[in-house]
Amino acid sequence: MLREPVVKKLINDPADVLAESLRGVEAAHPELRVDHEHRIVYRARAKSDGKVALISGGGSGHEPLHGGFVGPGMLDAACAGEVFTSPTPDQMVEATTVVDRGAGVLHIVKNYTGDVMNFEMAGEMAAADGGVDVRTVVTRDDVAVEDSTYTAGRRGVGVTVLLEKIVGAAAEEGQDLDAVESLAQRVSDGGRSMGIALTSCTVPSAGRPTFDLPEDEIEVGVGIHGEPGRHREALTGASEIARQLVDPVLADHDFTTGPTIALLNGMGGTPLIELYLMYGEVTRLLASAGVEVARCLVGNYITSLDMAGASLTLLAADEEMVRLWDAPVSTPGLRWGA
Amino acid sequence: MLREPVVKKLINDPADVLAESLRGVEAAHPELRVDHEHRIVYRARAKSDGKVALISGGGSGHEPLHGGFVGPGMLDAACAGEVFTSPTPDQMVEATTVVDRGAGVLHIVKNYTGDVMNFEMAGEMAAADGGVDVRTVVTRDDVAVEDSTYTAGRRGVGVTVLLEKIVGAAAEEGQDLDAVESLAQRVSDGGRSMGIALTSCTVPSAGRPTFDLPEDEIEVGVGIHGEPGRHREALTGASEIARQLVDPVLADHDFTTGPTIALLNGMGGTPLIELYLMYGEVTRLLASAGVEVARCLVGNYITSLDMAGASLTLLAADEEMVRLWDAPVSTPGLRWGA
Amino acid sequence: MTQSLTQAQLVAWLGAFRDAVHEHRAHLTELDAAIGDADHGTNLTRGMDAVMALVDSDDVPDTAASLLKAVGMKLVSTVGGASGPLYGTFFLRAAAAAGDAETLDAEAVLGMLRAGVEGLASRGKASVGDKTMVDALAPAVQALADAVGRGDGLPAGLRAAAVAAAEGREATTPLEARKGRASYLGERSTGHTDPGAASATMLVEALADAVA
Amino acid sequence: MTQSLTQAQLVAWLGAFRDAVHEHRAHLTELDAAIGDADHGTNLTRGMDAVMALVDSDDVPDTAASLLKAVGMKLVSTVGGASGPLYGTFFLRAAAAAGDAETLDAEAVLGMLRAGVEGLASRGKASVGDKTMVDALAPAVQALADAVGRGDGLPAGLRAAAVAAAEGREATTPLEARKGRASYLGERSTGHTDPGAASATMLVEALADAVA
Ligand SMILES: Nc1ncnc2c1ncn2[C@@H]1O[C@H](COP(=O)(O)OP(=O)(O)O)[C@@H](O)[C@H]1O
Ligand SMILES: Nc1ncnc2c1ncn2[C@@H]1O[C@H](COP(=O)(O)OP(=O)(O)O)[C@@H](O)[C@H]1O
Ligand SMILES: [Mg+2]
Ligand SMILES: [Mg+2]
Ligand SMILES: [Mg+2]
Ligand SMILES: [Mg+2]
Repeated sequence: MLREPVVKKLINDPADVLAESLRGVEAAHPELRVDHEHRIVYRARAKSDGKVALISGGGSGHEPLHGGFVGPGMLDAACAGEVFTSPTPDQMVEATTVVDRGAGVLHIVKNYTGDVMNFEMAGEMAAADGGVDVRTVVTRDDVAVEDSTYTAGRRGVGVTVLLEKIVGAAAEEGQDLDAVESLAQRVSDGGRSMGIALTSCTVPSAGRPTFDLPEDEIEVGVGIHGEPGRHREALTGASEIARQLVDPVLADHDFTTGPTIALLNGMGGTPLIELYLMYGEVTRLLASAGVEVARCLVGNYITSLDMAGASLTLLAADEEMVRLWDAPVSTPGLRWGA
Repeated sequence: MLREPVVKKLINDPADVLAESLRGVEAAHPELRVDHEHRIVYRARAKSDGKVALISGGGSGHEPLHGGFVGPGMLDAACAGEVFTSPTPDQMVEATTVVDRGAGVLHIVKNYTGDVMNFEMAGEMAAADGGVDVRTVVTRDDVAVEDSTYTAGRRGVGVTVLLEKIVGAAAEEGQDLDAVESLAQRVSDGGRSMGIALTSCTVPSAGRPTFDLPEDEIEVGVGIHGEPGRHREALTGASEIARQLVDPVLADHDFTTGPTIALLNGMGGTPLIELYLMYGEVTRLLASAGVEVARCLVGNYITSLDMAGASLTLLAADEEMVRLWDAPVSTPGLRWGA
Repeated sequence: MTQSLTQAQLVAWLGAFRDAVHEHRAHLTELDAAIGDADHGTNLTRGMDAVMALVDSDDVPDTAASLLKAVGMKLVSTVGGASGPLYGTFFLRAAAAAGDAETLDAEAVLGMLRAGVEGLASRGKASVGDKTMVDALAPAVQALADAVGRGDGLPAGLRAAAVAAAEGREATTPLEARKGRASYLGERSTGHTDPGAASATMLVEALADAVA
Repeated sequence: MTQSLTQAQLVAWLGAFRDAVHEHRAHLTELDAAIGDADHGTNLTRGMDAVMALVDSDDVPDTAASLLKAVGMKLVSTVGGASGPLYGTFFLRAAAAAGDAETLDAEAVLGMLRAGVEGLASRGKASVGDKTMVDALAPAVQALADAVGRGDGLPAGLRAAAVAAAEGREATTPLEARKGRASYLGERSTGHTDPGAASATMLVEALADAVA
């Protein structure tokens, strides 16, 4: 059975990618429960009553984000949209109703027009139905995008992972909705990211790379949807590329006043050996800039399908955030202490 | 600073990839200790006296294997060779001496001529020095390769990950060298794997893809070194490709007599959304063949740099292996219960 | 001219829009690949297929308002991304404006479209010149309003609206985007036509065709 | 003809092999890409660079045996992969065969090379026809033995050995590999020259050049 048109991916019909991938998630993770109709990933064992619940969601193609971060110490549910397409309000309303344990629900939204509008409509619908107290935090950490009140503002990228972990721990230990919301906002405010791409990615339904990039050029300032970056530059060595990640992040925020949590993230098509090499370069630059990395992650956590590239996220943390970072977490994508 | 020749990777000089990547490993993982001279990754806190130690090693480019599997419940040390090149005997001798806690050392070797000969020489050298009781297990699970006494035999691939986990748990709980060795052999004997590739990988020092593959063809029966497979076939849908993985594995061994541990492994360049989709297809086929998957892993565990593709490993386990599988493990690449 | 929009024409509008989206699916996705994330054609195809499954079913709503509302809900729940809430809001607001009007004369159609476009623009916080679908839709409403003011009647008014939409779409090409994904590209967004403006033009053209 | 191999010629041999490996590095890697893992040129370059750093240093061992042993150890500890232990064993066994002979006449050189090749073959459990470096090395030793038997002298004998090695290398092309990585390819390994046979031929040619 040949496929038409040919897309070189481990898929069947491009229209079925999400639905079929969720079948695999269900098969691989008995600790999760998948609602296939609404495309929601839940914990198999819901949180106990009286605890704040966390929901995130967004387009697919960023795995393990978000479904891979559902579990004790992190999310209660994740709504999966089509590849690179925000999920819809009805999914969020359904998830909100299901996970609420009477203590309210925090929606974690990456700042993309689609995500924001869909979560907004969900919030309106949930409020109209009454009952659940829903708060929203919108991450906007991508320093590649100039911020302005006239534009869509910065994209939400890597800090979302750190936020889901830290705030998830706070909710798990029983902090109330106000505390959870304000912590989430503080984490969001303290995060900055920058990404580069060596290649485009290929959206299954589009069938070919979103952009073409000459062999000797990289895209600087990319997000996580295969969109081109702010500009192209000549391909250089990793030490120079590390500078292109570190400099704009440090220029945008002061990371020398307390502990920093770092994420050196792969875009999906970059092997770990390169990510570690990059992390070595990054830490050298951070050390000479007086940034003390208290905790870090190196790996593929918020990806852009098969794109080759990397992003750096720094979070200006405090002792409380570091403590919550260290708290047990047990999800397919992040697991420790449990 | 432009690079010459241009290789589109996050690296500096291709000759320095391994050394620089180990710097990043050291920076990212305070729970590990890196001997840069010998290119060995150790646990920062050595095992207690009287326990059997486990060493593995091989060419780099397969991360997280092996360095990412060093830690409580799994390996004591990993010797890193250059990309796709076995490490050298002096590395193994050094690691063996360092990790021995008086109870002997198990060498875990993937069946490749280079790995086998280098570990063999290391064994000879260690024996000549006297002192450490060294045993060796050689994994040879790749059913793509015809087995014969006249040839190099089957390659060792995915089962190595499962073996390091299961046997690591046995060593951790204090089983002696004989028990550890015979368990390792049983795990090795019970594992079967099959891999396919959608693309080649690019070895940094070679600078271009090891092989060319038309847009509508896949390599069937690949190993983990970017070598071409046994043959090429037309690109089909994931359900058909799943069959190409499952059928030869089931044809080679009976997996219906006890619990099975499954690994659906990505080759490094395949995004998680595709791996989960493939796993969904694989479990469907396994279920209809009467195979009961007791435990599974889906993700990039034994990779081939940036190759796009996947491999399936099944291990005919027993209750003891499943128990040891569930035991705590705390490494960068696998972590649970701890 | 006192023509009014029939329920059959509404249905024909939706069908014509679905057909246009199908026909130009690859083109819409290509426009989106250049300055977005390569899914606009896919998103609208999914949404309009779902809409037509509803419209072609036995229990298709039989008033303009209920039909438009059902369409809006369906788009909101199947499209996702930016265009889902935007087109969804357009139809939901249009439905509200249609109310329980028995016949949709030119004035009513104008009121309906204006409400839809205003709702969409406020949902997206977008103004003309931001390089979005609003750049095609707002001039279309204005052209229809002018035509209605002149008493031109619905077919001519909608034809004028379609022409204005196409002009608005073309006008997005040189702009630097201020809203949506394309805004992340900064200057690099110039020189590309906005995919949403392209699909919005098809929406207006489909309506003009349906009442022609 | 009673010529014998001097220490300077040994050093020249190693230098010539290093140069050949450098010159043909890309070619060796290309051969390895076709039926292996694309690193043979890189592996030998790394190894021979390390060897020459040792040879060019102040404390270069001053007997044949100690020099060859140091070379073997260096290759074992820097090359890795299959070729590291194989070439390493070749030099270690050659060193042992050289023993404390004061002069290396043709007989001694033959004994040295034969011991080296036998050691290599037994390390790799390889026989002629398996499509490995043994396919070049074994005929080379045989040719040298024949020449020595005829009393041809070292330069002519090594030239004959080099020719035989090159023939052996060419003969690997049609073979299906039974050892090493290429064996995983089964039938697909046919039609490609074995990279190790190619580098082994360079090794013999370098020796012939050094005593010419
Ligand atoms: N804030 C906004 N206001 C109005 N229209 C917008 C806004 N953001 C995006 N759009 C429109 O949506 C189109 C993109 O839709 P689509 O590709 O389906 O969604 P996404 O951008 O989420 O992938 C853009 O071309 C633009 O016309
Ligand atoms: N068992 C063996 N016996 C003899 N020579 C071998 C054997 N296995 C491999 N070789 C030789 O080694 C060469 C490959 O060397 P190299 O590429 O450096 O190592 P690797 O295969 O580990 O990448 C082959 O071309 C072949 O000539
Ligand atoms: Mg989208
Ligand atoms: Mg190799
Ligand atoms: Mg889009
Ligand atoms: Mg090789």
